[in-house]
Amino acid sequence: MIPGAPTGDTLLERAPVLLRDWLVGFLPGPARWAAGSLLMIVAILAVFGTLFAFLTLAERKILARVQNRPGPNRTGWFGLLQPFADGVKMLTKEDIVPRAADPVLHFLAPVALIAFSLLTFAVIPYGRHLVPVDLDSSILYFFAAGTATELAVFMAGWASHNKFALLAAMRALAQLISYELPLLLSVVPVVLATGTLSATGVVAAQSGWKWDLVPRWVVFTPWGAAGFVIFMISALAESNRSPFDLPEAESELIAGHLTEYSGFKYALFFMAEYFGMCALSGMAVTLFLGGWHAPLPLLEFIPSYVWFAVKLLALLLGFIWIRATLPRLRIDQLTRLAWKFLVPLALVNLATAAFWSLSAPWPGPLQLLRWAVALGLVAGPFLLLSRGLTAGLRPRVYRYA
Amino acid sequence: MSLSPSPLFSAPGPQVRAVSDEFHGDLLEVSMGPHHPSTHGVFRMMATLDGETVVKLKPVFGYLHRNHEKIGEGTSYLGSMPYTDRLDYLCSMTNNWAYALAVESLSGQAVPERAQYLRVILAELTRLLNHTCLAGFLLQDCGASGTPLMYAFREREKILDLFESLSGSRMMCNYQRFGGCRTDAPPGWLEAAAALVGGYGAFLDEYEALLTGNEILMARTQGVGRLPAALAISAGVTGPMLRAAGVDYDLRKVDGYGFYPRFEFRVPLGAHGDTYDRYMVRVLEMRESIGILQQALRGIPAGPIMDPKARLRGFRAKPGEAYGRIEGPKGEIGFFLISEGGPNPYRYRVRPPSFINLTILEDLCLGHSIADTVVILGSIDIVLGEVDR
Amino acid sequence: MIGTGLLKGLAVTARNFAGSFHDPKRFVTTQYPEERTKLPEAYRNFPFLVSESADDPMGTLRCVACQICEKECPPQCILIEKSSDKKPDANGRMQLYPKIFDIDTAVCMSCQICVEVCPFDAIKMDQVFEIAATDRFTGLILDRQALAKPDSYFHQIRPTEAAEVEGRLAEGRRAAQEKARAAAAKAAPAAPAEPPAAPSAEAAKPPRPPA
Amino acid sequence: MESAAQIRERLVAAFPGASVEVVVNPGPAAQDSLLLGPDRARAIAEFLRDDPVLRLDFCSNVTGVDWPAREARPGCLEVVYHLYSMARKHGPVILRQRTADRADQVSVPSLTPVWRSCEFQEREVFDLFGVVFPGHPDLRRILMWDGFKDHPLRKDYVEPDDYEWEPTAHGEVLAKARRHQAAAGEGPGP
Repeated sequence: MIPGAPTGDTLLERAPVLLRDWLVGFLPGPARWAAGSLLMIVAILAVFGTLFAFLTLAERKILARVQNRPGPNRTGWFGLLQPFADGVKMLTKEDIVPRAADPVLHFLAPVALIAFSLLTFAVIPYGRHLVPVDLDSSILYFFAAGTATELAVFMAGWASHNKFALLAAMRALAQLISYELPLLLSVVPVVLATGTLSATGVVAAQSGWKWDLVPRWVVFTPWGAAGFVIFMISALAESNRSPFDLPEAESELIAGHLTEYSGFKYALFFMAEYFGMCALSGMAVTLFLGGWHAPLPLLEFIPSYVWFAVKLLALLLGFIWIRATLPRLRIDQLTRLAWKFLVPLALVNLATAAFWSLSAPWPGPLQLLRWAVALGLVAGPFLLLSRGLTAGLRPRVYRYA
Repeated sequence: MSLSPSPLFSAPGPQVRAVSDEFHGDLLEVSMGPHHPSTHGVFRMMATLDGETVVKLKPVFGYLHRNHEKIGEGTSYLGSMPYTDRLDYLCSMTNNWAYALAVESLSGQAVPERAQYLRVILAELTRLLNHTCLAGFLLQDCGASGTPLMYAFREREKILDLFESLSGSRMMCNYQRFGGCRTDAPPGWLEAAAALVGGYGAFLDEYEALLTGNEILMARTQGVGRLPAALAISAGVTGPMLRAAGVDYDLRKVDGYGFYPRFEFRVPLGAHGDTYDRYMVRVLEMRESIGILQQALRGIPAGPIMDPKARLRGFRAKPGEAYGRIEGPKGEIGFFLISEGGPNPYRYRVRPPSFINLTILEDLCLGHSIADTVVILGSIDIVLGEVDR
Repeated sequence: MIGTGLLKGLAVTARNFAGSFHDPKRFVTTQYPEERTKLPEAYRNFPFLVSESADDPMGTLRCVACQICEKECPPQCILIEKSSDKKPDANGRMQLYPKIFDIDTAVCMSCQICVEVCPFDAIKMDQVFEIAATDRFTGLILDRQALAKPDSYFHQIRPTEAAEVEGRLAEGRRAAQEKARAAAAKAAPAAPAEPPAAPSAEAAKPPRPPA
Repeated sequence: MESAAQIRERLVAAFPGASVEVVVNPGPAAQDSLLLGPDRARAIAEFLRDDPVLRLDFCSNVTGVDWPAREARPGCLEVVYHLYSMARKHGPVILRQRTADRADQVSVPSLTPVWRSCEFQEREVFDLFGVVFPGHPDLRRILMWDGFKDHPLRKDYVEPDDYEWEPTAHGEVLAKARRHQAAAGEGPGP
């Protein structure tokens, strides 16, 4: 134990930082900062690059197991070399650019998409000492960079000069914009409760445990749970994942805005989608699931970045599980779900969060009243709005001739 | 970038529909097919879209046309039997039975009891197979990434194994003959069939738990593609689509062909005639088929499976004509045969249910979005081998 | 409440995911080249010609080139050319044999009508499905040599059907011998023997002229 | 359900002067049919559909038959309709319409306005037999491509000479191959 370091600051915990300081030490003074940040960029790309590779394999294996079949197991041991095989395939596939397409935009779309989704990795606190860039308003920066991907998707759809791609581009815009609102609105209560816009601040606010058992994570408060659910539904829509994968709906629009892409550009689109998914899950972990904090005090000895990874993988498996089960929504149902269900719920959630933080100092017995009112404020609008949303939709009883 | 209308679009479409044909600047003509992931084969829909909603929709067939009926006229009666497997290649047993029924009514042959029981068992197994696959394809069109389809195919493989151990081939069974069936059930076949049918109820419960209550599926299918009963009757729609529109017309009850009057089963009817009703009517029909199968497997007698007087080679029907029809999984499949006494039929006509059920595709799709046209087409359940013949 | 249908669906997929690791009912794939599913006895692929003995397949073909299967085959993919001379068959009678017997497996749809109509049980359906050819035209035409397989092979792939065919042929052979013995007995004291008895198996109808 | 003859009496009574004859079906199926003249065909069809006793509201099958000229009878193209009743659950009543001849007068009044199920099937008869249906809302080829000229299901249809070498050619296929080689003048196939 290094004397004076806060508890839980074991050698393993500081290992990445020590490694970086040792490597950077060889260089003269001014170059140290540049080399340090370059090293960080390489680390992020390496970690999330391989995570993307094995996430595609995990997706295909889990989807296969759900469908009672083994999934890829021919390339390497248990199919572990499958991502690299896909990578080689994607690199060697011919990259066709249709003659009628706008070559500049057609090329720029995947590049822009990858660039914007990579930008968002800069501010997520992966561990106690692993914060690439510790901005004061990192949450604001994260969502600003995240929304730029919509531009790239529309660029891809419009530049391919293909009817299906055009339809998909329109759909993508409608979907991504209408889900940006609930995404942000579900984050505002967290900022309100923790009082800071910086990701590390939010994680710090979620440290500690109540009665040494229940961690003080946002998700264990009524408005936090509702906010987490809204955030996850919106994250599903933002990253074009299953119930909302309208832009590239295979059964209707062949491959949507990806119709005219092939070869490595096609792979780039998928890489960007997975990066987006990882980034949004990372931010969900940071905001709602207590970032890199351990769930129990006695588990404190495990390094913080391991806890961040466990929570991130849990969310990603949830994404895959939902993709394996649910059919797709139609574009008008999707936007109605956003505007008439998620946005009002998020606004009400804002009110409950305000009430929650104001009623924090209430004495003992009033705490029960506080919980009751908060739960009522969350459940009430949910039941009312869901009745309106599913008016007339229920399994029917059939007569027999 | 002018959207010049291709000659096919400017073909004289019917003025009877609400939309006039002259070309609006902002309409988008999209050709869905013949190479499209969700058209169940080489089938093309020339859709004219106003934004996302369909304004006009012209189905185009013929990509798989090989003039099955001309081949039928050039081949002997027995020679056409393997070709009937290729009509609706998902339900080869019911195609065989319809053709055998037509030839038997043309030549007046009798069929022994055991063969009739075998035919009912195989037809109901085919109905299970077809309806399970349909639910799988319908969900695949709605976007579920293959999970319901894989469960459907897992069950379908078990039924195809039964067909293979009986007739020799999984899908191209060529099993029925005029006056009975070709081979008897091998030892252990009836027990395997009973075991499969016993377990099918549990599979259906799990399948319905995954699908029927699913809010997204209900949102995507309820109220979509509503087919009024009067239009269904006039347009000659038959099978589950017709019963989903609330019309009580099931050939197994109406014609009472084969030994169906001996079995006690009910015919489910829908009330709204939309895509969800078409899905649910098929699921309920599967449950009825399980009932029929259990009764048939219990009651099957021993005995010959082929009419002893039936001649295999050199079969010549007496001059005359006959129209035999059965309740196939997709609707009424019928064979109209005219014989002039020769070894080949003079006229060999197939009444394809999915071809005629497509008559109302445009009426169902008008006003819906392009995502709905895919779901509506999926609920009509077409197989292009039968549509194009 | 809005989410219950979706949750039930997620529960089903989770049960299948967990089941696929321990419940054979929920893990149905056979790894083809390593594991193989047992083919049912009735399984049929392309036809083959049955020869009585394995060591001289060409000499002991059961086929007597009566061309019934050539006429009845729906896609007309069998070509038979009769031989000019005759050779003794299993019952000792002099029969023709096919000089050329080609089946174009590119056209054949393995519908086994040729097996049904053959009065001599000379052609049966094989169970080989791993077939590859390097040339689409001559590579897919199976001639006599490629088609001929011994009766023992037929017994091996289809025991019950082979036993039943064996019974019929043996009974036919016995009938032929009795007829021959009776004819020989009658021929010895009286006028020359009447024409040889009909060929074995049930009385084969005279081949019908092509319609 | 009444037999074809009884229906014929009622039709002749309801439509004096209309030509309705019974075509007897010699086969054991014993499904006799009614041959309608072109003048009152659609009126008779509507009568059959709306008659309270018959209520033949379901036209199950529409198909064409080509009868080339033989010594006894002149050649004609025939369209056969199989009618059933979903309301009364009986049928079939079979209607037949014949064209004047097989060359130029090949029109038969369309029954699509009466039963919508005839729409695609009449288009198929037009496509494969060449029978013209005045009154049909959208008479185009349905199975063959629009540029196709001939009618394949006619008995005197000559197949295009799309010759492909067949290793096991015999009988009629061999004859066709010889005709092709004779026409093309090259030697036997590879």
